[in-house]
Amino acid sequence: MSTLLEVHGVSKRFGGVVANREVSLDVPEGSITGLIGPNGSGKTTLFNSIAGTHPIDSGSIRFDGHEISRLRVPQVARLGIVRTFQQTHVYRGMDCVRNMQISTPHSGDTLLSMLRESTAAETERALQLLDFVGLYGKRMLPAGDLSFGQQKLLEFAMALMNAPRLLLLDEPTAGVNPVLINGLVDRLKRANAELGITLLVIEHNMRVIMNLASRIYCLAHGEMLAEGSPATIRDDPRVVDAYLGAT
Amino acid sequence: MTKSGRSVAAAIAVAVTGLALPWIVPSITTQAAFLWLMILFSLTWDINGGQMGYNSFGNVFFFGVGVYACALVQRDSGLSYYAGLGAGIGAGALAAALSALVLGPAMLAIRGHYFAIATLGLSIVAANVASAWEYIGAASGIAAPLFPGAIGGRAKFFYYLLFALAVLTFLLVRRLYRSRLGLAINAIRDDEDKAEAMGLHTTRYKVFAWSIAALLLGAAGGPVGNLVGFIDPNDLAFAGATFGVWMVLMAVLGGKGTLWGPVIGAVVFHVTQELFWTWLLGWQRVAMGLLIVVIVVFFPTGILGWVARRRTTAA
Amino acid sequence: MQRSVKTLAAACAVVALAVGAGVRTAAAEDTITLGAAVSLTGKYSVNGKNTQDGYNLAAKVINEHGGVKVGGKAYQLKIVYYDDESTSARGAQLVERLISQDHVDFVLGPYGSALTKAIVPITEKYGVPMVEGNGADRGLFTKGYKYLFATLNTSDYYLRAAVSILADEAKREGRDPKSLKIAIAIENDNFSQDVRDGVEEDAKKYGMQVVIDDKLPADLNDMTATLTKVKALKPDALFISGHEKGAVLGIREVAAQRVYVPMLALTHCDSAQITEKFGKDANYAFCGSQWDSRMTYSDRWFGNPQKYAELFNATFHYEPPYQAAESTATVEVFADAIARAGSLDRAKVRDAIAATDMMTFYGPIKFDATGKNIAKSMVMYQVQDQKYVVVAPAKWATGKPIFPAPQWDKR
Amino acid sequence: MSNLTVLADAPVLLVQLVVSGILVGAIFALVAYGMALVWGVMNIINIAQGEFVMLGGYVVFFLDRAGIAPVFGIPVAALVLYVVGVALYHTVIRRIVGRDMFTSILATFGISILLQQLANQLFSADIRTVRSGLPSLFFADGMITIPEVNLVGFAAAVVVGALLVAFLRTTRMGQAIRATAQNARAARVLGIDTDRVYATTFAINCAICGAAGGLVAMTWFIQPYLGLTYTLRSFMIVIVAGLGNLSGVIVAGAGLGVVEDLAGFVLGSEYQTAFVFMLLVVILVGRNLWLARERRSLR
Repeated sequence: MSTLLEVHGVSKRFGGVVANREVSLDVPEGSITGLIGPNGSGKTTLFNSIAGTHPIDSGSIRFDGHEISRLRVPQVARLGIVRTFQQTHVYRGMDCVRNMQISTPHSGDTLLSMLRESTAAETERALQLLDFVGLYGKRMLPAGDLSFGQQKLLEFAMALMNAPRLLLLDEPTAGVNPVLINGLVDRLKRANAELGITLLVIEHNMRVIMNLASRIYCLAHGEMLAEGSPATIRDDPRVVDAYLGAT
Repeated sequence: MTKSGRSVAAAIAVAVTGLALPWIVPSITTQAAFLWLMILFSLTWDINGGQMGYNSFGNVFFFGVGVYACALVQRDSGLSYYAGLGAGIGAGALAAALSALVLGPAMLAIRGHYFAIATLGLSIVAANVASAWEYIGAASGIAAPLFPGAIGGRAKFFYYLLFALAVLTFLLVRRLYRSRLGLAINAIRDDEDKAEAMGLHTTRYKVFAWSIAALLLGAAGGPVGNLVGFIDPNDLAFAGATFGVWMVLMAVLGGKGTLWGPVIGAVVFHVTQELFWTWLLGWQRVAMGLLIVVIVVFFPTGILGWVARRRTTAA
Repeated sequence: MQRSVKTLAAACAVVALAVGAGVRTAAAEDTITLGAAVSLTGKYSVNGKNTQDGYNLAAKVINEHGGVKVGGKAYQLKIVYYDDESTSARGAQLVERLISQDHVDFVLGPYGSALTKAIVPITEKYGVPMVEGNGADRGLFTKGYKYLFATLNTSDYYLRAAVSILADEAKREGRDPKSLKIAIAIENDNFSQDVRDGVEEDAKKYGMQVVIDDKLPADLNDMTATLTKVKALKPDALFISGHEKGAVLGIREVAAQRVYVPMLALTHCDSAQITEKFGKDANYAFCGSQWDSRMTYSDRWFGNPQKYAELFNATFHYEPPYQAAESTATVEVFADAIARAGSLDRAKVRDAIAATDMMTFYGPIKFDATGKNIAKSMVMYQVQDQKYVVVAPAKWATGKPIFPAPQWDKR
Repeated sequence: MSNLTVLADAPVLLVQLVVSGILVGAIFALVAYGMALVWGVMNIINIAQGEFVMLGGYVVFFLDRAGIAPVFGIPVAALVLYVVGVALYHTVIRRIVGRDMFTSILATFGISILLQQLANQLFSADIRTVRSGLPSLFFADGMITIPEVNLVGFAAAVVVGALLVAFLRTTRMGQAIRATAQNARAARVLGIDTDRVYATTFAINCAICGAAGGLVAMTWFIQPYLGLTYTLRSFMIVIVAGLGNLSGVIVAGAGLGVVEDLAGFVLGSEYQTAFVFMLLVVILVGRNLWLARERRSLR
């Protein structure tokens, strides 16, 4: 497997606070990679750096061989990196179907192509994906009226609609009804296997990430602490310390 | 009736009313022409205000550009009246759309109320520059050329022009809101960060939508300048305190972010205003202020929102 | 869609209702209806009120004297008002409404040149005679309008007299007028800029040098920038005009900053009540005015200017500024012309107005081919010892101009 | 450009322009304090700010006509406006606290129209002034004049600013206001009566504007339609200074005054307003570009 995302020696500070120091990680194409770490260890900062929310101080971020650390959010997204948010971001005033319809890939869009209405195929795909995440019954509701967990699912569906190559998921199971978590994990795996989407997942739920990821990175205090297979990470005393020390 | 049948009926009703009005009640032709202008104002404002979430207090700027561009073409081109007017309206629409294209990328990068204030600043600058710049008549304004037709013909002519523009605007925005661009600007309104994260060309769409509003406002400038006959920089072209604020109020009153809301808002607002003027000599503005407060405080979702809420509670 | 059809129908009904309600009932049998859109709110509302009071007093007194006799029948005058809110777009719309909905017989002018400019294309189009007393911009009288008549002197005349006084006084002192420097700070609007043009034309004629030429913006509340220039360049005269605000700010800031100019010339002093407001600080200011109640004109309805002023004061509880007087005269012109025409026919009345040659308390009125009053002349006051002293024209002068004004520390 | 030559020939004029700019700007700053306070605490942009100034001016004017000197008139104006503020809060403002900011802009715009038109109907549009009776100070051979009334305005701005800071720091109400500004929900949980806090905040703002109105009547003039001038300028000051930065407000106010005077002098008065608002737009766009450098935006 070739490496799709290559983060090398990335540092980011906010004022005097170092959020990421010399962080490196590789995400192989077609894999599910986990990113864990205690609260405040710099996971979301790293996501933001990759997605283009803020510039990095040093280091490099390469996607499919191209440097992307100087690109802005929409440009990064159009290359095929889509991220979801810890706090949900959906188009609250629009119904679920419309949320999906506008989430098609935008790399090839021109003003002219935007002037046409959504095609039947697009709408069909939207409904399929809504069905896939279990929101078909709520498709005509404004996204703002959904529960937090449902909004997470919708956001996931929107991300799939965008057909990204790499999907950055920021705590996909947080706030989701525990009964539904297994189903969600299953869907993440299916998205990876059937749609060929590479996943980089921040997750707090150890059970979930151990089950999901093939390779896991652990951040602590902004530095990369450990990496390895789920089993190695689980048994790494430094990881256990970091979590215990933090709580 | 089928859905399309109903829209055909609605279209016929509007067309008949609009076409017949100056013949049924010729005495109010000018006021009715202004009604169409008001509808155009609130519909175009709602493109960026209601649908895109960019509340502009400066859209009157584009109207003013249109007014002046048309007047200058009529004054300096040496064309005959109708040719000059046609060229002028075209020039006005183009100049307004161009200024939106040029200003858009910088202005539309400013979010929230800062955008509202920046656009307000823009219209104030325009009004001041227009009243100081000798070439465009400075504070003395420009007089539009005299209409060559018969008595009362002028009002009718511009009535139909504005009626056509208002209908065109309505059809255009309706088409726009159905397109994927409509979805995109709605997405930008609801969550611009998300839209960016999903790869939308947000700047491009914002600027384009604003330019459409500008184009239509600019096109309306010429007919209005000619209908009124005398172009004053502060009172007509860049009339921020009246037109500039009214467009916002009408859209909010009817229900912003909807297709019909701005239309209904404009009709109710304009008619109310005409009544105030007739019956509350001198106090009409006091009533207007009171009305604004009541609308905004008690009917924040506008007439359409209010009706919808009453329905859901009744059902 | 069903709903939108209904909404639309409802909207149409509302419009129709509004239209019905909006049209006020037309005039009764034996009245002559005059229509006026004046500024009751907005930036011109002080003068708009003066205008309305002037019209009302005229109608009242003329009606008390038996109204206007047309073909042996006495008609009462009635005036329909709208508020144009000091905006020209509104003014144009309202005059059209006066003519086509309220069916007024004739139109009285609004306050101010900008509004008059906005209205006149419409009265022309409908062929309705408009006599106005408050649109003084010369631009109004170069367009070949047939139905427009103005009782007042055009605005360029407001301060012309001050320029000639400056030249005369300089000559008396043995100075060549060509050596004089003048500063102009005049508001950026139609009327005021015409005042400016008058000053500039006459200054050029005398060969004076214009060293400052500022246009004051409408929302100005501080003249420091201009006055600092005045301090630096020490002109022999400073001309300030900008309606009431200009007069108030001019006196106040020139005094507060102790800016010395041998001659300070203003407009709108009396309606701005500068002597009441600023007392001694207003002294030595020259003020251009259309009219003064101490003139010795005679009038068929009011007797003379003094009696007019007394009656006005008794009715409205303030001294009539010239804006009120010229408005009253406007109605008098109509009364006179309609009686002479012996008809309410607009074209006949128009011709009768054009042939007007009458004396009023406001001054003689006789129109030239363009519609301006050429019989009357402006008045130039100087504030001396906190009183308005007429210093020009010589025929009505009650005192001699004091020039140069004493330095501030000698006052 | 001849204006620049004049300035180069007599640099002392520059001093005059700067000094009077600072003094004039102080009165704008006074109005801006209130705006910053209401904005920061209640998240409301009050467009009726200038109308409160106007009302304060009328109070001082009518008291002066009744024989009460402005020295006493100004505190009374502040008091009257305080009451107006409380009344307005309970009728309108409390219903728009917590709504989106655009609502507050529109609602207060309605209030501003209402107040200015009421003033026009009740007090007429006559230009009113109050005589301060204060002389002017002269420097540099009369080339620099400073009317003492401007100094009074400046002193008032500084004193009110200091009092405001002291009030917010030391009194219980002040602390409650600051807590509410930080986090209204948390403040409510802690037992702070946020409704009262809002009412007080809004009323204090009105009182400050009222006092400023008195100074305006003494320095320039008042009339029903002067509001927008003060609203827009105080808005600009708050934007430049940044929210919650009271000492920044007076600096920004003085800066604005100086820029206006210089623009008026160099470009001519007709471009003075245009220049100032052009500056506003440029500042907004510029600040945004500055932030965009860091892939952020102004909000």
